[in-house]
Amino acid sequence: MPGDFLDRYSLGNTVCHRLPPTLKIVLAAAVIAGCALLPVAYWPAHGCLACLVFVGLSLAEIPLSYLVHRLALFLPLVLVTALSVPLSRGFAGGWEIAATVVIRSLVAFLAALWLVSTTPFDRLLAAMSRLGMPRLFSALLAFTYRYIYVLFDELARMKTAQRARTFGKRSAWQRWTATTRLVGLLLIRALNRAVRIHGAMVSRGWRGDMRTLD
Amino acid sequence: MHIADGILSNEVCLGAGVLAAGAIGLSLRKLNDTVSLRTVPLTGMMAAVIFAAQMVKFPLAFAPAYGHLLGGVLAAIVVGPWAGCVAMAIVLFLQMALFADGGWLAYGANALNMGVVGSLGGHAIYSIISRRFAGPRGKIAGAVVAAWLSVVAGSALFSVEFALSHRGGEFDLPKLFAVMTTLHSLVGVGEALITGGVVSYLLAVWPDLIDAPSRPPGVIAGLGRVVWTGAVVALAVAAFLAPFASEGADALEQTAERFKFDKFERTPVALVLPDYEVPIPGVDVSTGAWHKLSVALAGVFGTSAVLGISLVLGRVARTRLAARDAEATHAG
Amino acid sequence: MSHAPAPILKVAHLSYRYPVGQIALCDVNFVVGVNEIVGLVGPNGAGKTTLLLHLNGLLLGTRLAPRNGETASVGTAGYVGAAQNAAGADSNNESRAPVEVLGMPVIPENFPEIRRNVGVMFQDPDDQLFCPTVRDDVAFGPLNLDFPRDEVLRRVAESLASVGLAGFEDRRPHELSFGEKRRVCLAGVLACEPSLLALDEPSSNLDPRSRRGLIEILKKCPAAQIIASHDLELVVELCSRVIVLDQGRIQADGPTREILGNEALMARHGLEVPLSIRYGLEFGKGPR
Amino acid sequence: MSHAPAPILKVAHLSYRYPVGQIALCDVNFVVGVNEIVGLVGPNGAGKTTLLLHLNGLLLGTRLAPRNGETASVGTAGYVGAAQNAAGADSNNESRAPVEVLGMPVIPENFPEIRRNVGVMFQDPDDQLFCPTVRDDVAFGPLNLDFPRDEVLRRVAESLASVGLAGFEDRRPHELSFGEKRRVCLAGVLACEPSLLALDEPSSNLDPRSRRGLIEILKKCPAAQIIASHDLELVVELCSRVIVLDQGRIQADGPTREILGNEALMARHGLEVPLSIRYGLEFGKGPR
Ligand SMILES: Nc1ncnc2c1ncn2[C@@H]1O[C@H](COP(=O)(O)OP(=O)(O)OP(=O)(O)O)[C@@H](O)[C@H]1O
Ligand SMILES: Nc1ncnc2c1ncn2[C@@H]1O[C@H](COP(=O)(O)OP(=O)(O)OP(=O)(O)O)[C@@H](O)[C@H]1O
Ligand SMILES: [Mg+2]
Ligand SMILES: [Mg+2]
Repeated sequence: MPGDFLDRYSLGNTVCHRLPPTLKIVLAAAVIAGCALLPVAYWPAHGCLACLVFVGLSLAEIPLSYLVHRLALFLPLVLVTALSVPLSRGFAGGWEIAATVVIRSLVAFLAALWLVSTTPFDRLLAAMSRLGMPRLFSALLAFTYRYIYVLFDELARMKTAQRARTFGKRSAWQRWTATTRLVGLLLIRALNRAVRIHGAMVSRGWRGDMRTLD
Repeated sequence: MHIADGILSNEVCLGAGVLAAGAIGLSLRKLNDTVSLRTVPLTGMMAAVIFAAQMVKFPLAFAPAYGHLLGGVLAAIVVGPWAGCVAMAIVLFLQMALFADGGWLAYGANALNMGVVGSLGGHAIYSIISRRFAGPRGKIAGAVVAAWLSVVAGSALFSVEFALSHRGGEFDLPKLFAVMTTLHSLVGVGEALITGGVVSYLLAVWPDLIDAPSRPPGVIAGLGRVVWTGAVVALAVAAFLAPFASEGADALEQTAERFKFDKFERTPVALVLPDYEVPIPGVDVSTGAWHKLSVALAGVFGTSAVLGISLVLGRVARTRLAARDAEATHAG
Repeated sequence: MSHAPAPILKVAHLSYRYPVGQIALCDVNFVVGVNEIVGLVGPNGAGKTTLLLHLNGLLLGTRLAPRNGETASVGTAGYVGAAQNAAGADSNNESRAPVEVLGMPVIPENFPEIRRNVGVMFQDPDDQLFCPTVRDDVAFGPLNLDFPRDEVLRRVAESLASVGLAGFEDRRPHELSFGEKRRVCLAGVLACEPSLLALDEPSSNLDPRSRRGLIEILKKCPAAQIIASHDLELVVELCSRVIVLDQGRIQADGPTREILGNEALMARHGLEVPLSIRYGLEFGKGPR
Repeated sequence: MSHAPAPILKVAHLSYRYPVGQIALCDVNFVVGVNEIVGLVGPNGAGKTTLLLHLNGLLLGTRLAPRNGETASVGTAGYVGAAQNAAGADSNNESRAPVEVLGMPVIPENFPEIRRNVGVMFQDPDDQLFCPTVRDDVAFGPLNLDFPRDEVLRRVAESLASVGLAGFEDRRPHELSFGEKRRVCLAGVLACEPSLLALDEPSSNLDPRSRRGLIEILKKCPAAQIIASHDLELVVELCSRVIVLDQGRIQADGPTREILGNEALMARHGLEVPLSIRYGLEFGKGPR
């Protein structure tokens, strides 16, 4: 599967893409933490951080349509949560708190998005393990990331095969058992594959510790 | 269910982060200690399965909506609680890093609510029930109950976190608890059915997959009964007493006062959280019988969540032994 | 099939692009008649699997009107009605489905009827065997067609017998050997009694005997067949006609021995002249 | 390999039974010498994959002492030392490992040394490409062998070049075509510079051109090789010697053309005389 559906824009070649991953992680973390630590309704600082993030995103040449798509999934959740504050205070107060919650969430979200959209996932992991993420954890992350593509492929093929032999409308119960089988089958096949992968790893001298080139 | 940044306060994020890091770190250690190297690819693959399976939409038979698997309990049943916990932590990390699903600061809270509770707590409940009723029926029942409780316990935990984050006098903890857990007791039905369905499929097609780590029965039988009885009693007490306690003087409020910890002041709040606003249409859970019911439920879930987590600690040694039994046979 | 002259399958100007990916099919045109067995060959990534998925609407491609010059070199079969002239055909074409089975366009309304008539067998049998027992799996299709219980059981027994697996009803799929799994898949497809069989790499990973058994089963099968395969010897044995697909386009379409024996054509599309034809030709010319 | 006369691989009385399953290998005996390329053929479920997994200790079989009569018909190669007489051999045999690589018994203590010397390539490339980039994947073996960074990078570049994929270092495995994945797997195995290469179905699902490329790479590879395959034409092209495995037992072991040309033997074990040999033989005898 030509898989760019996960970190779609991470392979670009802009200023942001060329920055060292470690620096980008530190930058993004600083923005997220800074935003969280700012007191409520300290607008100039909030504004600065928001501007910073937008500049970063535009330097990285991430299409606006993509951002809008992402935000459309993210914003409703945050907006409703934020609105519950003024609502609970009877429309009198709490607007500042609400706005702060929205801005905090937004800036953190966009900063995180900037980070993953400018750094291929494997580089991100390498940098994170340099910054102290446990080796085993980052190795597992890389492993999982790799096999997500394989499993999506497998899942798609199994779904197709199932659809090919179902005709017309099915009851909810039938669809439900069919879906259960799909997940069960995926699980079985994935676990069998894990055993084979283990064999392949051990065959190439693996003794349990994760080594990388850097 | 993923919490974005900015929803919880920094202290709560930190606290949850420390707790989650502890649980995940412990699980990673357990993973590293296991006799077989095979657990590493198994864990990674389990995470990939959960990630992929979450994309599969389940038609919910009784509602015109779709549900999807969360997977903590399923992962723990198939690969064991430690590997399941790590797998869930990985899934949540990937969702955060790739989809920006859940904030970076709130990762600890997310991992705690969905990963740790689901896999460690869920597995404890599953193994109690499945050991109680032998055969596939016990396993399916265990999976169903554990999956349901894991969702509800996760939501209970979230409401605690949320309340702790907003201690500025905005919250009515019991009511928040009631709303959250009632809604999630519905969401949990989906999770329970899906987990139960997948487990029963696995048992039909490949029984050895779940049966494999058979434990020596004698050692655990006695302990299991004690724990089981204790759990039932605790749940019953919680279910019956909680509504009365909350109707009179609020139990939590009293506790808070007694400990000079009066930050949970009662003010009427209609907290509406996006994920959780749909269910019981037309029912106001803040009054009458519904209120009692929901508070009773809240009591049950709170109790079982705590029970589940504490049980895990008791199971450490046994699981280690069982894992060793099962894996010592493989070379590698 | 009382309307004998109508072809079983008609693919006209079919194009398809995966949501994330390049164009996988581009202006594909061909017709399959009753009783024909057509081979579909081409390198990895040519679009063979993608094409098969269109035959019963698992994928829905678009109908591209041919542009001047571009498609002239692609051998389009002569089925485009004479009434469709240049300009008129354009607008007319685009509104019609690019694939037609038994005269029905492949559109969602016709799916039940079309999927009953087109059986697809996929490459990996493990993708296809999702039921707990062999019986359940073979019965899956007929049950979905709402046949009565007796009829379903009859079909299960019959199609299992026709692939040589009578008595395997209660086995569980993961206990079967690879060749047996393949044959159960085929039984599951045959149980729906399709008029067109689409097979994706039917011989991959099979040992020579199972492969031979499969060839015999397919030879006996009355349905029209489209067989996508890298196993050119199998194509030579089964198919009277071959379509060469590369980069999503039909590069050649004609009698098997002519096409597969064309060394230059084969080399251009990542293929090799099969030994049977190479030697067969040399025999025809005398030794060496 | 200064001790030239010692064989690279020695399998003696190897038997294996899966925990849940029948006996997969039963009293298997053979030797592979330096530079030999041996084909391993047999029907589905014969035990080929199981046998390959024993070569570097992924499975640990037991050593069964031969019983009278039973193994007489199985062609055991003549390597069982003359010193091992009937009774003495029994107890002696059972204590020794059934597989020896470069004179080392395959037991857990020797695993690191043995896995450095035996490279295994599995059937599905997705099982083997578990790292995020091609470079990481090819470097995985050398890194685990504790080579310094420079040496690792040199080996990565060299083995990628030898499979014709120089410049693919930064590609991600899921972006590769099937044939490229196969070749990256091979590069990962070659980077450890093994003395013995065990390949499981190297040509399955490859298009003819990629298959040809793989054959050329394997022909150039200096290591001894064991190739399990259903693709008998590939076996004919690459291997000088063939072992026929069926029901977990060695049924024949000898020169390729002799074994694969034996029609009765082939038919008995679910195989077919490959066309190249069939026609080759007929050429030898004159036309037809
Ligand atoms: N799910 C998918 N998403 C995106 N692109 C895809 C998908 N499946 C296939 N492709 C692409 O479409 C093209 C045709 O693929 P297809 O699987 O039809 O080839 P094929 O001829 O069946 O190859 P093979 O012989 O290897 O099976 C390829 O370039 C492939 O990368
Ligand atoms: N994990 C397993 N558990 C139990 N039995 C197994 C397992 N793997 C293989 N077997 C059985 O062992 C026997 C030998 O299988 P093996 O995979 O070695 O055959 P093979 O010669 O490689 O076949 P193929 O040509 O299909 O790859 C078969 O009967 C098979 O069913
Ligand atoms: Mg294909
Ligand atoms: Mg095999």
